[in-house]
Amino acid sequence: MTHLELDGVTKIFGDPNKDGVVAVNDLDIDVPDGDFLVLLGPSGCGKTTTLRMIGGLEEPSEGEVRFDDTVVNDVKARNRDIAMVFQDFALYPHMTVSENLGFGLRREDNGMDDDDIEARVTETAEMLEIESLLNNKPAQLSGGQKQRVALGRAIIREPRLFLFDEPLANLDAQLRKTMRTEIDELQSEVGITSAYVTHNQEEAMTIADKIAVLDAGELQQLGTPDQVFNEPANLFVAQFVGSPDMNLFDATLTETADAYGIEMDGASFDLPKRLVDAEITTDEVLVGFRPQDFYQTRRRALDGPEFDADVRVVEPVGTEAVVHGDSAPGDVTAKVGGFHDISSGERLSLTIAPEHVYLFDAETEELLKGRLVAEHADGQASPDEVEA
Amino acid sequence: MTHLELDGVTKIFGDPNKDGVVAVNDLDIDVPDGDFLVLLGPSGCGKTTTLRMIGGLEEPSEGEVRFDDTVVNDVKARNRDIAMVFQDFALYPHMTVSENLGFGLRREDNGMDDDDIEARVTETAEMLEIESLLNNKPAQLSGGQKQRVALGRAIIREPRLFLFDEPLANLDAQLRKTMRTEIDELQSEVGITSAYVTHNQEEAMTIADKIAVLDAGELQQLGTPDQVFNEPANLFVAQFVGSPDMNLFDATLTETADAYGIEMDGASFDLPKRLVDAEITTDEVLVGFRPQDFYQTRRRALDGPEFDADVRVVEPVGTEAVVHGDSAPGDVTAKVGGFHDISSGERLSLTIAPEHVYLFDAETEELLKGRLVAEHADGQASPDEVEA
Amino acid sequence: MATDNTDPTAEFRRNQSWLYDSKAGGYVRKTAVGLLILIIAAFVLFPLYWMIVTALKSTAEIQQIPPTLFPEQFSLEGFRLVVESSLESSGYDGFVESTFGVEISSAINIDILGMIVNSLKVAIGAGVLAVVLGTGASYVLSRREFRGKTVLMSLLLASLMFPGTAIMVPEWELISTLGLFNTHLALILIYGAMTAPFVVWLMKGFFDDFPDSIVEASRIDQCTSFETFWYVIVPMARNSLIASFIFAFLLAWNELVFALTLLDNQNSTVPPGLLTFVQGFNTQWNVVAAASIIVSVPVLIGLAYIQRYFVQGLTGGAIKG
Amino acid sequence: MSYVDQAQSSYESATSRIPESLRVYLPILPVMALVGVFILYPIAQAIYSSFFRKSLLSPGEAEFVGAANYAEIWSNPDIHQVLWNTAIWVTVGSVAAIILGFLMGWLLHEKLPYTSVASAIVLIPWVLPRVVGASIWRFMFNGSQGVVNELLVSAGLIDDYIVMLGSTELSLWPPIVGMIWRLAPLFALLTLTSLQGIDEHLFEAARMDGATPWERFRYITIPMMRYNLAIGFLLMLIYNIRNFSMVWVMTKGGPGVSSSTLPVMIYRSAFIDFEVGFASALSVLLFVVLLVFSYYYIKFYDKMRGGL
Amino acid sequence: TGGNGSSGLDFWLFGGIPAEREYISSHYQEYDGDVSYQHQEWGQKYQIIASAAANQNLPDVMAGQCQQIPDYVGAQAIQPLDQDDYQDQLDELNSNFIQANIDTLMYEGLGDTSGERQWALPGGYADLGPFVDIRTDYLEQTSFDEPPRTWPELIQLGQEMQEIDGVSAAITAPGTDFGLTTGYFIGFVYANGGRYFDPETMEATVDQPGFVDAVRLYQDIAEAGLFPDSMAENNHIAAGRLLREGESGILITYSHANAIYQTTGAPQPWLDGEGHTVTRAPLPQNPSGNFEPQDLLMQNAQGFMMGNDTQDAFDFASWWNEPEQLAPWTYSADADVGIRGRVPTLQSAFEEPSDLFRSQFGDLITLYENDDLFNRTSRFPSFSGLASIQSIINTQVIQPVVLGEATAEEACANANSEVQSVVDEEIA
Ligand SMILES: Nc1ncnc2c1ncn2[C@@H]1O[C@H](COP(=O)(O)OP(=O)(O)OP(=O)(O)O)[C@@H](O)[C@H]1O
Ligand SMILES: Nc1ncnc2c1ncn2[C@@H]1O[C@H](COP(=O)(O)OP(=O)(O)OP(=O)(O)O)[C@@H](O)[C@H]1O
Ligand SMILES: O=P(O)(O)OC[C@H](O)CO
Ligand SMILES: [Mg+2]
Ligand SMILES: [Mg+2]
Repeated sequence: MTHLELDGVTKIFGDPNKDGVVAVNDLDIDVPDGDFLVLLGPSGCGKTTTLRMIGGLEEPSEGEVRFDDTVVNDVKARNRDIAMVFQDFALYPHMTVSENLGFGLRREDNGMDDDDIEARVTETAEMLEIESLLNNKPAQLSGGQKQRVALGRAIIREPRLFLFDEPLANLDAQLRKTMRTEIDELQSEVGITSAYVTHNQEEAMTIADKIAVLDAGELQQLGTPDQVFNEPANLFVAQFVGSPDMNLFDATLTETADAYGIEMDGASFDLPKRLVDAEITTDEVLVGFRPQDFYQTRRRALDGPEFDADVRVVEPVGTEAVVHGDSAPGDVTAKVGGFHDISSGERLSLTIAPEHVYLFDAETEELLKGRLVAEHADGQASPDEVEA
Repeated sequence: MTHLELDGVTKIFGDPNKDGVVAVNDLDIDVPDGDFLVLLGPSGCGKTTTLRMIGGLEEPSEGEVRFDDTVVNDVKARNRDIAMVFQDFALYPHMTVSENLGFGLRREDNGMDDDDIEARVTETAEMLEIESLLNNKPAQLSGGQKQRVALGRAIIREPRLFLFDEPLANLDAQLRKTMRTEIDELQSEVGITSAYVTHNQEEAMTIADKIAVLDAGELQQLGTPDQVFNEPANLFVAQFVGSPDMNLFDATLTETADAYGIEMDGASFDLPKRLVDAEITTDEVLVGFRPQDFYQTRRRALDGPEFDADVRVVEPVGTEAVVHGDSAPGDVTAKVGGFHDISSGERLSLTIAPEHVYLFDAETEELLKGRLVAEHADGQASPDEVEA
Repeated sequence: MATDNTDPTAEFRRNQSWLYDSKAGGYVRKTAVGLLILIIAAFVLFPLYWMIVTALKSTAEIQQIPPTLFPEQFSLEGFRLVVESSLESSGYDGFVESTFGVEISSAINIDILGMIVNSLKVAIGAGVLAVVLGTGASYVLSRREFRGKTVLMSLLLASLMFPGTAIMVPEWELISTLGLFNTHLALILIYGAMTAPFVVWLMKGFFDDFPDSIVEASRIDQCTSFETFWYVIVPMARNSLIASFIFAFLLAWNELVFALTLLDNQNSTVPPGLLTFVQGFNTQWNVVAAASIIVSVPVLIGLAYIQRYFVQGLTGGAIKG
Repeated sequence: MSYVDQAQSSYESATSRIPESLRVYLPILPVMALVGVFILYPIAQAIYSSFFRKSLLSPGEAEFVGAANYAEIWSNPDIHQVLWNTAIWVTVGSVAAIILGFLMGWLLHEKLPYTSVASAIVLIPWVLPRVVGASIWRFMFNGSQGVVNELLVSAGLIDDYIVMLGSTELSLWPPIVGMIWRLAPLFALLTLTSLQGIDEHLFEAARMDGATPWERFRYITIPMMRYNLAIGFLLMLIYNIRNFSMVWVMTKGGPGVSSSTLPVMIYRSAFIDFEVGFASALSVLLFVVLLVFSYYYIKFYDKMRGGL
Repeated sequence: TGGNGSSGLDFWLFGGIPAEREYISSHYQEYDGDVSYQHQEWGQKYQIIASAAANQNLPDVMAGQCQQIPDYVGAQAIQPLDQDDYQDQLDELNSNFIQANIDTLMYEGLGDTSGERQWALPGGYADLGPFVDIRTDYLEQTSFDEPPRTWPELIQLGQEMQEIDGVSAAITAPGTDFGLTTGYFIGFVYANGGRYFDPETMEATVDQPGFVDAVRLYQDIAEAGLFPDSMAENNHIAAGRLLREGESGILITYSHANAIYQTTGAPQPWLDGEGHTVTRAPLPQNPSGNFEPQDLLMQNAQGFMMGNDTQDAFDFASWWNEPEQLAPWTYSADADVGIRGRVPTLQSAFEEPSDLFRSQFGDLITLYENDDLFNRTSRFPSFSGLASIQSIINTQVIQPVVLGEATAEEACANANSEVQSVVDEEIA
């Protein structure tokens, strides 16, 4: 129900003129009504600070925070009608779980009487699977239990805006999924605009309408999960999003009529111009391959680069495995799905579809070409043949 | 350098006779010298409590903690020579990052002078990528930065035992991986026995020599990552380990000469007896399929169950997707690796190799048959053809 | 590995300190702590012992040279006098005489029960006043910056240090102008004013350490400053509030000079009341001691009771979120 | 909808007409009013009186004398001794009470069972009316019949009774001892409060880091208590500076002025010499010193706090 | 409650020994009228009265030490009694009392008044000083068979007693900074023809021989080692206890010595005068002062003063001054309520002395009978600023001298200027 905008928001801790820390720098973010924004970025990049400024806990050094076009810089936190999950929980140590949960509700003039509130608390506690702990004090809870209380304290309300600061970091996969689903449903049901910090990419990809990738306080990209994955604005985003890490190799680029010729150490290939939108002016580029995008050449010719890799390490992950190897262009990492029979010492011939290749300007690190998803349908080999 | 044993260790909070909480119940764990034990289990299952008893911060209500066959129940925490990362960091708020890191070192009689310590602190800080924060106080750090300091405070030392309580929960994937690698290398280089709590399964699988799965204070299984994944001791472990969740269906079992006949709603198949080790006495069973193990029937016949699923939801996760669908046996979840072209509303025909089928006693929930890994080589279809 | 066969845990002596980890060190430590406790206990308790012994001696024995460390002859005369004078002054002497046939006549008509009640009234009133006003102010002084803060705090602090005797005369005039002479309200206000700055400082120390994140959580939970203060901070501040109250209470409980000159005998509090025992020709130390013991007991019981909450601490001590 | 309209509490609506910048003063107002009327106003009166020659027993006949009372302070033959005594009293008394009180608080927190009862007992010196406490000490220190002397003699520590209260050299010390006895419990309570406020996890972390109890004390306890210690230190100073009854009851400031402190001198001037003007001048001087001291102490405190 | 408000009379009593307080607190009810009684602390009387005056809360009648009358008048706390309305009753009332006692209540030119006025009714008892109290058991062991009568004899007796087993200091006196320390001492000064100041010239006379030589008496006693080391911390009670416990043989005091012993729990025979002799202190052989030597000083310690000038107040005060109410201070057997150590102010007590009176103050009665008692008796020094001067003498003369830190000359010379400035400020 709220259209959230950050306009040129900057936060400097300490004295701006003298070793002040610029935690957030000139941030512009626009979150339409009911959208779910995920803030993503390395530790210390300013995610928490951004949330705190939205919440009114920190005053921006510069810029404006707007709710529905109203500048709220001067509105007190408690009048912003926001619910927030704090990264460090900030539970009230003197209150039981049930009191912690009910506390915010009681502050609202929502016409709820004690019974209503108690019912709501019980309901929330059940959802969070902490109903047996309602009478415990926070000091008697495990880490994950505390976090769930912190989460509950926010979602028990129906605020104008939800702010979640890594609300699931301390939960196991099962719970994490359940909780994520709950949050997702809750948010989309009631349509409450939300900003969500997580360092878990799967979570980000699943839950986000929009992802904002931050680095060192600056916005790198704001886009849908697909955009961020397939068309990262720059090298940083490309590297940060997606796991295992993207393979990156130096290459030189030469232009021909139809295509760009790309030459890496020990491999080269042509990139048809129709796959590239950008005007390419440089000849020093970085080529990126997602580990998931590799195919084995013995199975398919894709017109992409081909090179051999000597398997160094195989990391099994459940039914999948991540393979690290040495190749002519450099170290290479490939993810092999399904059941694999690769062991270290083996030599793999790898290839990749030109559509899946990322290209970055080596100097500016801006994206030149992203990963094309739609392409594979038009005449390319069906990519559901993923190989190990 | 330490062989760690927990023998019948129990911890009860509060009055044992009157609503005391049994946080850990009769736990037996044996961690050989230099091994890396990961404690896995749902939130509140007693992981932290177990670590704290090993560390000497909590006295077991019953049972013995042994280091190298010596009972250490009465040895003070500070004499156990243990380094621990606390789940809630427990940084010294009045000390700078550098003082926090150096504090433990100064307490040892390790012959290090101030310069040595400073050098070590700087080195550790670099490893943790917090070298620019050395003069900050904890209050000025972001969540992830705090956690790294907490981690650094432990790994800066060379103790007899490392205890890590979710040391990476607040870090982004990149850092998490880097840190995990650092911990792994450090631990294997120096061979320090470690106990590590995480809720991240990938982490657990990658880093563990042994995994102990706990539930409600009780040990469910102690085994290698493979064992835990492929031969979960019971339904709980099977469900808890692996993501997305295992598909589970009720089935009735009938015995024939060579095989067990298994009948689910809308599907049935034979399970050759040679694949089953256990003596099966029940006819009510639960059948489990890992979402990663599904194949599409149009591509391969595997002698396993076959059924159709109507795709309800497709959750893209980077280059992969998790597909939820309705099928005759019930709701089904499948993970499709690589590049997929499935959209909701579509109908999929799914199958799975009998080797990969899990079988549980419906009543006791004990494992009857696990997922066989070696089998696929002997004549089965090569499973590197994983399909979506 | 273990060199000492008798102690299997000897190998854990790597990082050892003689004082904390050796048996000898343990004895030394225990002895030192024991001695410390003994010395401190002697220092704190001996005067109290002396008071009790004095209360149990006869007037003549109190005067003996050298003093007897233990009463040669127990005498409850002191207590008897106090009780009698109490009965007499509260008008029960006739009743006791007719009921028990005990004749009561006492030189000193001090209504000790009345004094205790008056003192409690004044001390609790002043304590509550100081704690309520002082806590609110200290919260703002701790968490907000504003013009004149340092000056305000300096004034509060300096007023705290100003000797009471130095302002006694203007204080009399003030109380008289306000028409509060011989009212307990006057003392409550004066003591409240004397102790509120004290509470401000004490509570400020607490608030200065108070975790911001809890306050922030409450702001997000839509608390007004007051609600944050009342529902979140005050309960967490319990220990410090109790301590502040005890301080303020005891200062008021103990104050002599204003009580002596602003109240007449009927309204008298404990200190001036006891002073009537401690004068020129009338200092019967056994009576004074007995009276002191009698008046202290209710306060001590009260203190022990409050301290129970105090000592219970806050869910295991941590104020941190 | 305006956010500011929402959830206005009665407190806020009642105060909303007051500009934001002034609203911060509201919670301070009651205290300032109380202190202003009952302490600062009389202090102002005292400042006014300090410019008059005025007898306590004939308050009507005040005579303006300008700074004469202040001039008299400097020519007063006793002032040096009194200032010196005050300095000793305040430093020695405070430091000793702090050390002792700290130990007491620490023992209560860590070593003694039944803390609530034990700490109530420890507070007795504070519960006893001051006159009584001081009288007990006077009694015990008496040079010809005091039990302190008797104990020392029977312990073989001294041969003859030592006259302390009646000796020019020693008379300052017994009241200091009495004062330490009375003040230490206060500091003990403060110590206990702040010890209980420290997050237990920090000690656990330190135990893991191999810190001995002493090191935990030195590196965790003390730094974590520093605000409370700073305030406790201040309170000890305050109580010692203000104290009058301990000296008065035990020695009346004598023999000579050997145990007189400033409050004693002020009392003497006002209630024995009846020189209200002079007493006021002394008080004002003390007040100014205290005000300056307070100002810098607060600065120091804030600086320390800025360090976190 | 104080003077305003209640319809009845407010009556405050300052100080008194337990027996007196007991008597007064029960006897005032015999008065036919509505009286509310409060006992007030003796040591804090300045504060109490000053604050009552400041608060317009004075009682109608207060009974207490009359030495402070000039101060009370200054504070406008009391009213003269010899006003027209009461004048005729006054003469009759006064006639029951010893004249010397009445004289202690008469002051000239106090406050706004002119001429000599009477400021209190005498009440039951007076204090005389200086006195010595001597243990008879010790006296018997010396060459003396009666109390010393001159200063040299005093020292001589002291020296002889000092030899007795158990005596740690033969002569004891209070030495704290408390009114009684100088109170006891000033009698020696007056006996030697000394004064604090010369009322004619308003010059301080502390450095004159009359004063200095009296101080030298204390100096001589101290130098002879006859005073206890702890003298400077002993008040009158502690000093009395040394005698009572046999540590000393001679106590320099007032006539109220037996009242002291009541406080120390001495047995009844001792209180009745057995085992010790309370008698007028020795006199100098040749008074060296310029003023008229006075053998004894007198003060009224229980004068009835009027805080409010009303007929009711006067009536109540005069009721108390009826011989009937004052009987316990005469030691008459039938009125004995246990009061000891008080010199009666009623003439009748001296005219027909009771046995008990005799046993307490045998000497005095002899003197009285010889018509010698009140001949050379004057009022204790009494003027505003007295407390201040007493404090100067205590702390700057007596204490240094008995501690051996100054000679009599030095101490007196030092103190003189300060006394002078008090005289200048308070009296002139
Ligand atoms: N001090 C305590 N008093 C009472 N119960 C406690 C206390 N500490 C922990 N518990 C309970 O013991 C159980 C185990 O707690 P523990 O902290 O070991 O869980 P955990 O496995 O570490 O969980 P998480 O992953 O959420 O951190 C929990 O149910 C918790 O509520
Ligand atoms: N009070 C402060 N004073 C100084 N620097 C601060 C303060 N708070 C945060 N910072 C710095 O600002 C930067 C951004 O911090 P922030 O907490 O927003 O990071 P984050 O993105 O939430 O990181 P994390 O994922 O680790 O929680 C960090 O480098 C941090 O060190
Ligand atoms: O003299 P004290 O120590 O009893 O206390 C003095 C009071 O604080 C003065 O108001
Ligand atoms: Mg953060
Ligand atoms: Mg935990």
